[in-house]
Amino acid sequence: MIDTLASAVLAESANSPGWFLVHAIGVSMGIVGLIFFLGTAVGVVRFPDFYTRMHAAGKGDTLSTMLMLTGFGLVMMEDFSANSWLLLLKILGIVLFIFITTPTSSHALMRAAFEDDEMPLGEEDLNKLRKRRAKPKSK
Amino acid sequence: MFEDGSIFNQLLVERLNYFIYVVLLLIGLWAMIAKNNLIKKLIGMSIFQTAIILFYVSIGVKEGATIPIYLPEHDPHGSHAQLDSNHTELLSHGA
Amino acid sequence: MKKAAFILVLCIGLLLAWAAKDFPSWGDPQSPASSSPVASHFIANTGVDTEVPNMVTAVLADYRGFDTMFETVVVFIAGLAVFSILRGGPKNRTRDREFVVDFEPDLIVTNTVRLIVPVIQIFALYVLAHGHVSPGGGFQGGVAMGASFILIALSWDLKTALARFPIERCFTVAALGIVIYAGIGLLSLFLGGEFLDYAHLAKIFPVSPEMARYHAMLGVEIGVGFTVTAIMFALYASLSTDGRMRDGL
Amino acid sequence: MGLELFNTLILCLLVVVAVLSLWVRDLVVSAVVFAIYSFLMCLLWAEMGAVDVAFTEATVGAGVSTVVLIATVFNLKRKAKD
Repeated sequence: MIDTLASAVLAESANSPGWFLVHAIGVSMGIVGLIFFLGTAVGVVRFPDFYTRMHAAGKGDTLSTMLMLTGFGLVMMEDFSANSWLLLLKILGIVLFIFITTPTSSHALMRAAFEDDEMPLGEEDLNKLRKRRAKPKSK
Repeated sequence: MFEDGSIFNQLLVERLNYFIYVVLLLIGLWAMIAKNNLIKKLIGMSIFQTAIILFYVSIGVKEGATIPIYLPEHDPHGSHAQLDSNHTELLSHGA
Repeated sequence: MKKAAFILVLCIGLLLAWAAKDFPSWGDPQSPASSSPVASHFIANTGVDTEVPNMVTAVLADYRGFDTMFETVVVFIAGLAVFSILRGGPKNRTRDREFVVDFEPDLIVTNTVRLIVPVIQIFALYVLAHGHVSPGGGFQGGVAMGASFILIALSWDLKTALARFPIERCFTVAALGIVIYAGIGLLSLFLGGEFLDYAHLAKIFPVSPEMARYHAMLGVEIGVGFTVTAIMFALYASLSTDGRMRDGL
Repeated sequence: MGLELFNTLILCLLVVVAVLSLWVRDLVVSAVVFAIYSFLMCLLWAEMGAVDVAFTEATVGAGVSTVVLIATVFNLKRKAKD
């Protein structure tokens, strides 16, 4: 998988020499973003209560989206022409927008849950949950 | 089951868009008839509507075509006469 | 009832699937829809007739302008109907509402909204005005503009949003949008053309007939944008408060 | 090939999400799942090249209609019987 990606990067930067490093940084930022996104998805499914789930969703989603978009912007850089810079600038604008809005939306969701008397899990609930999760394994 | 010319191949592989449009249309129609809740009926109607638009877009889509916006290099005036004779020229430009 | 519906739906589905196998395969450039003379005419002549790069906008606002005008009227009537039906109900009917909203506007949310609402509104205007050369147009820009007011109502409360855009003014603005649209059509009628035949506007404006169509399309999109903005906000305000315009979401 | 795979994936997800939005009893969940349906539809249309339709679906379908649906459910019973 890494081989195919590396060859894709090489083929990509063959027609614009000198940009190999920038494209490689862009692709690796995209890969790191995807890994964080996987972590977000796993966290949303596996965490026990609402607050921890929103913790995973809010943080991981913001970081992974920002990384992927910035990586995309770097991959799209071909030269120093005005068009390239404009594209990068637009993508950075989207990154800024996401950086502002996504944490706010997860904060609003958390606050709504708090107002709705959604309680975080206490020690006893966690112990119960551990027992319930341990049972199928012992079978 | 999926050999050339069988109905499964024709529907599920070559014409998946049309098959999904039929399925979505039926889901929407069933929701509109059988659900009692009005919000569910509304969602069913929206699914029905998007299924019909999916059908329209699916019969209009072309392999390897661009989006229906002239790019600067297309220059509608210069290529007018040529486009009249063979309009697919314009649309076979992109990926 | 449900069984009868299921059997009916299944029969229709079998018929449709039987018909679906005769459709042209996906992406076929020689399919009847793609090779019809109408499609080739629009693809070849849009740029020559109207100077508009985006064919969809040209077809929507110029070639089929009459259609779009009454689509705008339909949006207006839908908003008016929702408003009238909800406003006209019995005053003190009982509701079993399960949500109770009684908390202060949140500081973080309101400050973020203060930051991004201008951005959303400028983006909406960009989408509206740039609909000729990129995807977008009156409907999309109007919806984005209406969504910015809905965002204000969601983050503070409905009263704050209604202070900026009162519900009476919503319908004035919506009607104004239709008047702009129909006015451009009537202007071209009085200048000797047909209704919504924008090329005749070149007689009073110092532009070529093609550019007259280009700019008239922009005016028409602005009319659509007015109507859609106002109706989207009026729909939200009516539906979230059950027509009373207070105690909203 | 890549686009066809993408197309097939979205088409299959569409059916799943459409059934799910009608299946769940909670109407707020139903509205949110319907927003996912609209977003998938938007992706499909952007991929097919119908950019204006995709833009309309993104703003109207996934944006405002979800808000309006939830605002309507706010005044109704949240749980549906079917």
